[in-house]
Amino acid sequence: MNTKELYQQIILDHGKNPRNLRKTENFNKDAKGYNPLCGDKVHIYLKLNENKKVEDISFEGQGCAISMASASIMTDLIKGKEEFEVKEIVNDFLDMIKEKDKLNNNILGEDDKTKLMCLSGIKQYPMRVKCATLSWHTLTSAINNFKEEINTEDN
Amino acid sequence: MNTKELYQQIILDHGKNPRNLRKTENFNKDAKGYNPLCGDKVHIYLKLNENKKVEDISFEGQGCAISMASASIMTDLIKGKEEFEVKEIVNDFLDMIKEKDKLNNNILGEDDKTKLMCLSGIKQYPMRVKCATLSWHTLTSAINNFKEEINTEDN
Amino acid sequence: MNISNIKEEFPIFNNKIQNNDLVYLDSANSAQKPQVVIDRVYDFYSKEFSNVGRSVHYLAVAATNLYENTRSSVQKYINAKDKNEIVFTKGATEAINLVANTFGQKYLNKGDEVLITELEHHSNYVPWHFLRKSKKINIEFAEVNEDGEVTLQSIEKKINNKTKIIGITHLSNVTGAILPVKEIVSLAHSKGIPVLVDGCQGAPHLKLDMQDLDCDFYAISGHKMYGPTGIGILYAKKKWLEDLPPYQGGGGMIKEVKKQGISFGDLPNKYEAGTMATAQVIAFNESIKFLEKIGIENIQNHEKVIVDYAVETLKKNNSVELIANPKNRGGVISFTIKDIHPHDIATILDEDGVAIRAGHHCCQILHDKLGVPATARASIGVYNTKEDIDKLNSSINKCKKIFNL
Amino acid sequence: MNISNIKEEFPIFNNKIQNNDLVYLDSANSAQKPQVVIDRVYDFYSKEFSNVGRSVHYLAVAATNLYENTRSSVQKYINAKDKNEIVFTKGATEAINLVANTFGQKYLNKGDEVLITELEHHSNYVPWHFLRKSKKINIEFAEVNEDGEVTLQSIEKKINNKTKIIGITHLSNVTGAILPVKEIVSLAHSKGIPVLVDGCQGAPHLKLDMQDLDCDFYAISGHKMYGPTGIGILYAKKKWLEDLPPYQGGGGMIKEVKKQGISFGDLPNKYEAGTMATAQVIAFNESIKFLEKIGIENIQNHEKVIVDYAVETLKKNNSVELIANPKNRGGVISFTIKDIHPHDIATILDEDGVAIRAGHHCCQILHDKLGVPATARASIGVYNTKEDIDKLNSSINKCKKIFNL
Ligand SMILES: Cc1ncc(COP(=O)(O)O)c(C=O)c1O
Ligand SMILES: Cc1ncc(COP(=O)(O)O)c(C=O)c1O
Repeated sequence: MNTKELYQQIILDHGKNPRNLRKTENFNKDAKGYNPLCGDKVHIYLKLNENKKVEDISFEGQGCAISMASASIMTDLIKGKEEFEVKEIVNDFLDMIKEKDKLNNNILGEDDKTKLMCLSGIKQYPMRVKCATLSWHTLTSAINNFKEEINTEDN
Repeated sequence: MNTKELYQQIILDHGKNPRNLRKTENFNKDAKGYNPLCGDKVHIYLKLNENKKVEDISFEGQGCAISMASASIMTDLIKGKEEFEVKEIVNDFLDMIKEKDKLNNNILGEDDKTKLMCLSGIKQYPMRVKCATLSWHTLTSAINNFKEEINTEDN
Repeated sequence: MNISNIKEEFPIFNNKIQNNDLVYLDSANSAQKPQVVIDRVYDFYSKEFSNVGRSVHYLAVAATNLYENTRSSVQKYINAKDKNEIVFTKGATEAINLVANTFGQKYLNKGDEVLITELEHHSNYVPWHFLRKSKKINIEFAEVNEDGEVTLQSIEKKINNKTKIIGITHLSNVTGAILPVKEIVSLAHSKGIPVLVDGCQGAPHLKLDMQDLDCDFYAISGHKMYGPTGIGILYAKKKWLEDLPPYQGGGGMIKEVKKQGISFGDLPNKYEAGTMATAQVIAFNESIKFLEKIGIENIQNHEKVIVDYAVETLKKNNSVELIANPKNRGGVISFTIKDIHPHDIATILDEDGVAIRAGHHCCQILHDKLGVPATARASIGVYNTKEDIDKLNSSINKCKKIFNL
Repeated sequence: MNISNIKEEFPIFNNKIQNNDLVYLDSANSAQKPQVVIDRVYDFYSKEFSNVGRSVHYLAVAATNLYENTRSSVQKYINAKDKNEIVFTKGATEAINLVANTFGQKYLNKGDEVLITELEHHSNYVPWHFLRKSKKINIEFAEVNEDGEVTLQSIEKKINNKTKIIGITHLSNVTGAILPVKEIVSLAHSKGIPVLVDGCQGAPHLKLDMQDLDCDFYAISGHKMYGPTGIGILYAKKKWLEDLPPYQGGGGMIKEVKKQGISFGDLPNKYEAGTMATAQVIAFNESIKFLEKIGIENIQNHEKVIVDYAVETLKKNNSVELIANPKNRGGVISFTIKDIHPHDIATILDEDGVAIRAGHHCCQILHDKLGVPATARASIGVYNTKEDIDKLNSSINKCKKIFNL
């Protein structure tokens, strides 16, 4: 693995032209994530319908190619999934980034899995793993309704 | 120089039975000295008469053999001297302990100088030099009326 | 690793000190360093040096991992529940200042009491003293008994409903007494009072189990644990580290910084402002590994043999007076000799290569109580032997001879 | 010592880092260590180790002398008036916290203003921030101009009769701007306001003369001056050190300790509580000697050549945007590349052994002003060469290629 392989075309593409980089109208779940080390920021917006299905998902934020691509690919895959499926996908992705060779969920199709596996190279760059996982952790917060707002006031 | 030579009989004698270890009645100058490192304490009392002659000098305190002997010998030599002579002797002693081979003042006789030179061995024990000089510095304070009391109150 | 020839692991003993073999009996002051620790510092600077946590280049990543590895090792060694309960400081003194300052800010108010003991080192008194002025609190002292111990009862007697925190030493650096910390913590907790333990002398010599002791704070000095100078450890329960305000401000401990305000980082960063003692923290891992390799039980057994032998030897030496007689004693023995001041003893012993400490050992309150301004202290490390004690004793005899006793 | 082959004095450059020669351009973060410094630490631990100032045995006396020798060397190096104006801390961050805390305690009250600049590192902002809460003071920020400088006028504009202290960096760790410290101090003093200078980036690269600068406080980071980690220096005028209250409490900094109260030691002990970073202080003397041996003029000339070459090279590289253009610049160059995030740049450069830093460099206020969350930063040390800059540039070109620019 070298950086040429890490920054493959799909990452650069999603990094430069992120999908779903906007704010969902009438979102009913959201959360903010922040990486103080590098300043990456993300704000995830979700609209779950009455059947707990993701009707829309979007994000706002700024960050490196890895973090933007990760948020972009994630939002693409999550759209239309049921809440319980979302949780499974998130866990599977985080496990994969942490230690597993591949994705094990039965929810995503092979194409989607291949897309996600593009991010697996980041494992070899430990200081950058957070770039890839930030939006995923933030999605979990949004789903669980942990609105951990960054407090810039005195404390 | 070894410790057997450092702790020669005269030091042990003055250390064990210090002369002038008492408090001068009607003293008109005094000062306290303290070495926080080892806990040595000394309080010097002086009685200068109208001609600025040392009518009496004494001390109270506790400390190691070196510091007790130094105070004892010092008080013995200082008694009866004029104030300006005292200052000269003190400076000469401190210079000797710091860097000189011998005492240069013309006030003390050879016998007294020999007695004082017993303390010169301390030069080779840098951490102990303060033991030998504490009472001398305190004498200077007393003469100059710097009543630097140790403040044990909050500050 | 065999403890009987452990001296070989410490290069300092390979050299003569003023033509003598070094008889180092000043480990309570600071311990000597094993070769593995010294080498680790050397190698880190020579081949791997980088600041931690701030850059993404290879050396920085590697250093950050090494740094965090030490945190994990310490966690394991002291059986803390969470890695983030380990805060690196510059020393135990800073660790205690951190607690006094932040706990004081948040929880101490006029009239409140801090309970410490007459055995405390100045490091576990002066930081609380600062709050006397700024917060108008009072400091109470649990009494030491004739044997140089502070008992559970002595603590209990001083607890009242104004007591807000208790600070106790684990092992006295003057009397050698090991305090019943677990019992004191349990008593204090039953009254809702947190306990800080000054573990400077405990950590190098006793088996540590934070979850069992259940104390709220435990301060450790790296250099007394055969580690580099410039590093200490504060163990604190997570709830406290989350609850208390930060101590020092600077890089690394913040979350977001705006002109109007600042939010602070999560653990462990919150309490580690600025560039830390990177090389020292990394090398300290070797100290921990070294202690683990020997085994704390072996260390305790060995040190007990030596200290018992020392007590027995010095008791037999007339004119030597031991200043305490604790039932549960660590490797610290303080003594006086009638008619020889401790500083004179230390100077004469030093001539034979016997390094002890003389003075008040940063425990003036205790010395006031004992009625002596200074004592001589021999303290034991993992490398000491019975021969060291014999040499101590014969040098003491030389003192007596010089002083015509 | 010839500066052109000074790399040889630094063992880190003898080893390949991931099969590459190391191109270390992260010295503003932390500098590499010369062999003499590394050896000094090793030898001290191996042959001479003891705690300082507390025992009277041979090793302790020797260590105390070595420790105090560093104080004298630092005094001479920075031309302080008095040896006791040098306080050893664990780092520059602690040095600034010490000043903010003690000055704040004594002199800051509700409504008072502390004036810092938009260039300040978090270490020179967060400690003052703490006083916003405890003392209800305000913090004002002197503005940075388009070239990344803070001018005398910009400071003057923010001074008013509520301004009680001014804190400025000597050399910005992001824009590289060298501030007109002497002029600022003179202006401030004319209004009776003391000045603290964050000298972290100034000390390793500029000629220091405290008596000429006339600042009240100057904070230095040992590890950025080719010294060990875990040591910093606070220079402060004697009148301040005598006047301000102590910072941390513990052994060594007291005069007399009673149950009712405590009196504090004289300088330099008052601000050095607990066991200090003995080995690091002692080894730091070698850093000073090393810098003296090369000569600060030679260092400044050499670094100027390298930084000018770097600016020129990067200016010619299109798509690279330098984020500042100070007239008086030290060896720090921050830049961005349109469409490549600094962290991606740093990762790709690292593959070639080129170590830079990416992020906000602990200067979020400045990055907010610049309107970018992060920048890439190359910073220069005494060992850098034009070849290092060429390698930086070619790695940047590789980034551009990977990102199809
Ligand atoms: C300008 C400036 N100030 C303060 C600091 C903090 O120094 P340290 O981390 O050594 O405490 C740094 C370095 O990170 C710096 O560059
Ligand atoms: C019981 C005790 N507490 C605190 C300290 C202070 O530790 P340090 O000097 O490492 O900060 C010491 C050592 O001097 C000690 O023996």
